[in-house]
Amino acid sequence: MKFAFFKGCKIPYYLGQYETSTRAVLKPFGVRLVDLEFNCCGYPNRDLYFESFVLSAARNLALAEKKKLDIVTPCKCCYGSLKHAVHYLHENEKLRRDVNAVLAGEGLSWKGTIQVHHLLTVLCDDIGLPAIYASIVRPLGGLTVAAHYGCHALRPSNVVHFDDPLAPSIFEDLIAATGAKTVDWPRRLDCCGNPLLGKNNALSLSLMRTKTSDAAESGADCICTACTYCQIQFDAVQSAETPEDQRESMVPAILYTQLLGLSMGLSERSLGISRNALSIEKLGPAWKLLPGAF
Amino acid sequence: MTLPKSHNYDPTHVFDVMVIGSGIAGMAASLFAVNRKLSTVQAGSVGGTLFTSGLFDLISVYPVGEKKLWENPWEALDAMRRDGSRHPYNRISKEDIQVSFDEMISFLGASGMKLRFDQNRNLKVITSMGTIKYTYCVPDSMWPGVEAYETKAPCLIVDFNGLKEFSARQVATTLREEWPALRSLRVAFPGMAGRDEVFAAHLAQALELSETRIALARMVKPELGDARFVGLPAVLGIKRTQTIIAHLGRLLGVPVFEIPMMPASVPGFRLKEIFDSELPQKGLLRLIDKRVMSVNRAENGNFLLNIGGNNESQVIQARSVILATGRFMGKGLLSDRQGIFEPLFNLPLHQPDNRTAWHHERFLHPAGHPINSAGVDVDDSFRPVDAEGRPIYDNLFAAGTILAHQDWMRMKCGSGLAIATAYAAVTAFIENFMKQSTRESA
Amino acid sequence: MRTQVLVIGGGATGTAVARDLALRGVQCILVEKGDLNSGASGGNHGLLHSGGRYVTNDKEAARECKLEGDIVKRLMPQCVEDTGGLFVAVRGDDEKFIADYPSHCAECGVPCEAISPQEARELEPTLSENVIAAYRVEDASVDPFKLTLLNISQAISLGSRRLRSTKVIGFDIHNKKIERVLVRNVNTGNEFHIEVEQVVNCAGAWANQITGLAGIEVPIQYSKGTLLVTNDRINYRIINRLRKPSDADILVPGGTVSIIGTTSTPVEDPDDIYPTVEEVDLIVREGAVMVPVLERSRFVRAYCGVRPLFGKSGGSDGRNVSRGFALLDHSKENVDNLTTITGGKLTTFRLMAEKTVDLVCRKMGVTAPCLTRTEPLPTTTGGQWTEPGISPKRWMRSHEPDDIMICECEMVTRRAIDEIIESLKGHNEKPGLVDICMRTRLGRGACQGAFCGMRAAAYLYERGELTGREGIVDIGKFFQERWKGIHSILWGDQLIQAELMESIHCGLFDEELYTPSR
Amino acid sequence: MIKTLLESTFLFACLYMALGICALGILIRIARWFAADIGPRSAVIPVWMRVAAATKGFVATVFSLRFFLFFKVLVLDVMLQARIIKTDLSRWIMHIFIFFGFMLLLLMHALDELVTKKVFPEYYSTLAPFQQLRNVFGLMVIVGVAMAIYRRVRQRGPMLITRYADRYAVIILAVIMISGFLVEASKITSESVFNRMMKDFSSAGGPADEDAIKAFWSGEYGTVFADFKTPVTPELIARGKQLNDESCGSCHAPTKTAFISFPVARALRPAAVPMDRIQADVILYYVHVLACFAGLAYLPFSKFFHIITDPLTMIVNGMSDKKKVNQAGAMPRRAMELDACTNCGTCSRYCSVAPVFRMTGNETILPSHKIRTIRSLSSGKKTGADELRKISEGAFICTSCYRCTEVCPTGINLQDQWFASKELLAEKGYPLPHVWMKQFNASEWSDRIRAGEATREKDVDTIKGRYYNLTADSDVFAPCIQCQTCTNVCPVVAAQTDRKDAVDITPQKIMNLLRLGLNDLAMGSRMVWDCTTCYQCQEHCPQGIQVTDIIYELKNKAYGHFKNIDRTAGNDS
Repeated sequence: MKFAFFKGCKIPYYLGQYETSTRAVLKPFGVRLVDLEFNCCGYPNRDLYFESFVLSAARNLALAEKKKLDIVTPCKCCYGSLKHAVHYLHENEKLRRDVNAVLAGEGLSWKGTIQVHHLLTVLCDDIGLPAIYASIVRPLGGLTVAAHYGCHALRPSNVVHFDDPLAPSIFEDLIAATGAKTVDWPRRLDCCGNPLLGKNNALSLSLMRTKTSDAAESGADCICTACTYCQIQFDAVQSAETPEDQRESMVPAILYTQLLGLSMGLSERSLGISRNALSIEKLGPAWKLLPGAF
Repeated sequence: MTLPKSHNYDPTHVFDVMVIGSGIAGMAASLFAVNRKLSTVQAGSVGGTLFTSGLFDLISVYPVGEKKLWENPWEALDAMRRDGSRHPYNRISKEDIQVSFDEMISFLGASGMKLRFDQNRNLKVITSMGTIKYTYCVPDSMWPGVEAYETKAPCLIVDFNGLKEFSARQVATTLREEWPALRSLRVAFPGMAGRDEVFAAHLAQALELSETRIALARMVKPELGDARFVGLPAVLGIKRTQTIIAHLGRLLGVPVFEIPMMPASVPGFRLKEIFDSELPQKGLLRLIDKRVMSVNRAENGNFLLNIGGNNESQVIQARSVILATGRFMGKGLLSDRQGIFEPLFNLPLHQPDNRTAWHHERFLHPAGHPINSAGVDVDDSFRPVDAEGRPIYDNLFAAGTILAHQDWMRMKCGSGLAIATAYAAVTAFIENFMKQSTRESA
Repeated sequence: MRTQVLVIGGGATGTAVARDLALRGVQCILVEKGDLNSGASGGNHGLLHSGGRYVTNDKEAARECKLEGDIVKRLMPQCVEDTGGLFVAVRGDDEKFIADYPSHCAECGVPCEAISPQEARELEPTLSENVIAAYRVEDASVDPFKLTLLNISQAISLGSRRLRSTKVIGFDIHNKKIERVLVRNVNTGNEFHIEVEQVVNCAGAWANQITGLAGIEVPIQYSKGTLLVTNDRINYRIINRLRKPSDADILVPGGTVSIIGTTSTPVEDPDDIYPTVEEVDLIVREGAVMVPVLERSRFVRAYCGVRPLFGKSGGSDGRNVSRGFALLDHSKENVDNLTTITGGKLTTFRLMAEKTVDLVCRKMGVTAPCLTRTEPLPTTTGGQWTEPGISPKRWMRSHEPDDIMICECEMVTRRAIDEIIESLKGHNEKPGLVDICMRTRLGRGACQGAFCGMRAAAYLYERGELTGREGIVDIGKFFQERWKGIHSILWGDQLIQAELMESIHCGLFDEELYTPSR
Repeated sequence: MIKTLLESTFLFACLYMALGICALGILIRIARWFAADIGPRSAVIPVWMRVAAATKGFVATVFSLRFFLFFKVLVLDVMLQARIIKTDLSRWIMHIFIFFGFMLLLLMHALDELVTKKVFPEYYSTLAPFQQLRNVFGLMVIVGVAMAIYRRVRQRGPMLITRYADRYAVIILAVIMISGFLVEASKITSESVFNRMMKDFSSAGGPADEDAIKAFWSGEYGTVFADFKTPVTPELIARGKQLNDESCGSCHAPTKTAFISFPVARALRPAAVPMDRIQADVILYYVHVLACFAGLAYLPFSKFFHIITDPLTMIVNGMSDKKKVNQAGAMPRRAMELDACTNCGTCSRYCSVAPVFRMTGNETILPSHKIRTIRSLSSGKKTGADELRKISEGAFICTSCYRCTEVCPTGINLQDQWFASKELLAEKGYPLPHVWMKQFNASEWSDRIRAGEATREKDVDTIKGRYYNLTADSDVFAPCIQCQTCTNVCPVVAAQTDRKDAVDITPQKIMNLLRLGLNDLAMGSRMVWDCTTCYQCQEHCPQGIQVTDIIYELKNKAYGHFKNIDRTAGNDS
């Protein structure tokens, strides 16, 4: 299996562990990730300029098309954005024509010949749950995880085609493979708040805190994410923005690739565990109880 | 280690049943099908269950024009049968109706929504309008309200600043004559004190957290007085209702109950959550209907559901379809100035001759509006039929409110109709196909 | 109870007569058997004619419209949206009529400017591609509810009174003079007398019933006109069909909606009229010829009014009878102090009032001049909430923390309802949902009351305006008032809306079981 | 008579003058690093603290393990320019040619007395291999410059910026190089130079020998004699070669080894005699040396300054952590970086949001252009509101991906520059659109539309919606049945915040505002600008209304309408 690896803007500098852990986890399954000179997925620009958003995404799609590679991205915003662009380019012929006219300046064009995948779909569908189950050497029994779905991969379902938008199960299925328990929590499908960070911090943090309180009340040891922005929100932002007297109530976040990597017996170093802002030790007793804990 | 199902499906698989629609009828049909080990796929939108009040009606008014209320729903069914009504209930035995209800009730009970009913008696529930509604069974969360009304015990109804659809004072004032011990209280919902408006689902979400419940109880408790029950608008959580009811009851020292209100209805959200999350675990494949492009029929009679969008298009094959798309709100029936039609299969419909005859000039006309009894005519196997009464397809069934000759809003039979006809459709399919194919293979 | 002048009828004319009298220092009581504008004044397009409509057939009316229209625009601008108008002809329309139009306008002094079909379509993108000719005129839209409310408000502020739900049931006539008028409160059934000097009959389509009480027959024909309201505004200017007046040939934008109409069907009885499905279909079909989008627009309401047409005619649809007004001094019929004003049209309502009051004052020996020709109409609170979009605009600008939106579609707020309730209570009237609906936009949007009816009822209970089971009865009345306007337009989205409404109020609340069968 | 540099007082004076100007220039520029306020005004720190921070940083680094990074940076980044090869091989070749060619010329030729002589005691400028090497280095520079010019001409576009100072610098460099070769060529052809050498070095006795050498030099070494009449025979040449080997060979390699100058000399042959007569070699020498001095003096004021700033920047940034910025030290560093930027445009080529520039045409989106705007913002020059709005748009479209910083051949911490400029712009009243949108409430925005301040639809193609126009199409929002599901599933409406942070209206009210034709009230509403775009509303709408897409479009339209409105009336921009 070979994919063009779409990292997005944030991973290289803010969440390097997502890249290293993704590579580490995919390698044993024989998945090759190819780096192309991608640009921004377009999402941040959609608020201001629809056309720019589509062009940004279309350029990435066209680059991958040129290499005849499907795209895989570990970020749900990037996924949603690329899928939206695909949707619009299919739907609106005038848009397609105009975008291709700009792309032609670089010798590129969008034809719609490749697919965009999210990392979780690749794991669940392309690699397959049986192979993942087979790769587990250290099941994480005793750990209770709240799966955070992230909005942009899930909705709108007629555009993103990810999973059932109202009752998705892919993430819980994948977490179950690691041996960890999942909880059904009321705010499972809600927004992490990151899209509003820097725009309305109070609101952004309120959304985040509602989710962490809910996860805690549901008995989760940690929140598991599979999105760059969600992880940044629950990890770096939660760590930086939680007042001193409330730090006890923080709920750490872990990337799915890190969780899977640990259960696959990969080294903490390759998974970048120590680069998470909220130390994994905060997982508390549950973590210590893991077989072969460190 | 057993492998959980993949969220992906095998495109070559031929499903036994394809349920189209995601209201109560669609959900019930899916439930009955998966419970019978039929491989089932369901296509439906969000709507449907979201608009349900949480009450499960069987029947309480018949005949509609006389506004005759029945204490015992089964007797109403008998009366209807005696009159030779064409109501779909008359195509199902009372036993089957009973069985279908039991199966639904046990499923919901196992999924965290206990339903309470009194075998041969309709329950009386107070609504946010201050009316008393007859219904067959209610969720656990509304049960103390039934008891409270019956005993007319001292009761405090609480509402919240900014929840504009619910006035405790309205309920209490309207019912004062028959229930003098009813009082009302308004409080600011914890954490939302500064809001102009609050919304039911948001209150429900907030109550999922124990801190909110503690804060709420702290405000209500001093005002309890002699109240032996506390009634609240139906906002007591979506996922953890039982915990919330129990917790609030403990904190207040008296039973707490919910009063059904208009959409967006939290009990509807609750029901949707259960169906959405539990049915797939029983093996149901669910598709959101935004992905369903069209339905065709293969040469061998199987139905082909085209799903997808953009560049990807997949076909799902099923041996039968249960059409449970509902009426106008569910888009099971569409209408224009010329008439009403069924968009998926273009089924012939029983309908008034012209639009003048659709509605009365009075909204609350006792006879109910003729358009509401229009719909799909079926045979005893719940297969849509043509003008001559012959089934249009031997493997197409219809269930729920799309059926003709019923006015669920006036007869108060929506849920019962949905559940019983879904049951009948699934069993008819098994009768006609599974046994037949078993015979064939034997 | 006694008064100098008793004005019968609370439509545009009646309230204008009351105001005109008040401004001349004459005190009056206005009695209305229903609510203000419950007759033709509330059942019309809300169109302030430039005169362009009448230049071909009724030149006098055209000139009147031009003059009066200008006065209304100048003195009552708060009730007018000066949209301008277009007359357009589509392929197949009478070529001669089109060609003669500008010269007819010129004859009547009605400004009119020919523009190309292309330009017309740029101004009004929803116009049909089949438009072959177009003229710009000075039509405007007017809010008849606001007009009436503000007129009566000023009369009241100058010492007059109004009595709603008060029906005139008899005259005591002595010496060719009505001395006392017997009235009945239709809600309570109470009957009482009002001593009068003069009686002005502004009962419009019901004028005949009033004069009948004095044994006088007025030749009036009734013509029912049906109109449809769209869910959102689809045109900027008033669009008239450039042809001989016929069905569904005027599309008037009013605030946030557009109104297409009208029909003209002779009826025997001005009471108990409903828009029919046939009329609705006719309007949609005909309107779509001019503005094709109407074919698939969502309509939120159909309503009708009865035009009182004075005189007898041989025509079938009453369109040939003059739309001019009739001022009848019944002295000839041996009742000296009874004056009837009927016929006419909304645009000339002020003029009708002026002429009437001139006559009445002459009879009374009052010499004060008419001031409505020169004095601007003042704005008052309570008379402002009928303007579409006013409530959201104010609410968005600033609002008290608890000023919640009761009606979401038209965004009517608690404050608006409070003001209406206060003003109704100021007249010792019990506020109900129907009254609030008429004075605000409550329930006039897409949901037609399904949601806001419940919210408003809850709020009235909160305020203590309703007790016991009154709410259930009141909401039933309110729905019926709304239903009158929607039952003939229920298809597509609006049928879905109606189903939702019934599923809530009958399916869940069982309200039909609480309403006594009629 | 030609005098070498050390012998000419004039040139010496010139040298000192150039050195003086250069030193002064460098000092001024360095002083400016500490004086310039680059970044948010709120973070302005007294100059002495900046100096202290820089010194402290320097000392701390020197006495820490990080110091070893110094060598890594020096060798890899400064010498081998590893940062350039990462992104662009041809640019690296060009740069290496210029850099090494020039440096080696500087060391081995210009400073031969100081450097080459010390290293190679047998050095003599006309000896092999020094003669070849000089030509090799010269060629490298010329090829490099040619590549640079070619690239500049080929890669047109706003990403590359050339200032006048840069042009002059290139011209000076070209003059130095060309005059250098011409000096050498004119010397080769010069009879007088030959004669001087003969006088100084030849042991040859008679005119016959002189003729022989002349014949040999004329034939093989390219010297042009004005009146050399002796018939040239092979014997004569052989004799000349012998004599040459004896007396000249020890300090003069064959001129052919100057493989550039020699062909040039050949080409100059027809003009050689007159040139010699006017002592062209001396003139050219002066041109050459003076050009060098000019270059030296001009160095701090041109692109050449990067010879100094780039290594410094690479070393400073290479040795410190780019994410942890010390604010006191940041300002001088940022100022230095501005000097270090060579406008090579690499950052813009890799800019993640470059496609936005392609669509909108706002060049301030591109990093290379942003550096320029930062320069002009920090210069204290008054910037107009229109310009600031444009700059602000460019600044906030940046996704802070650090890619420009990663690829910058000079190792400038560009991302930090952007962070600082975003803060500065926010201070000036030009923050992120989501923030300035809230400077007014929805009603105030709508007033401004009504007052005609907003951009009119017909003026901006994008406002009208070139591809979609959901907010103006009643088919899209009219199906709303007021069920409030959208509002009930909206996490933003649900969020527990203070009243001032709470949203003003709900998604359902947006649909109603659209239906009421009050789009201008919807556009500036907080609900629209605080939407997390989670699509819950759209997914749940029973009527299939594209609620979130409508909100997106409202944002687009609001931005299009409002972006040119002056929001800072009264503020000092």
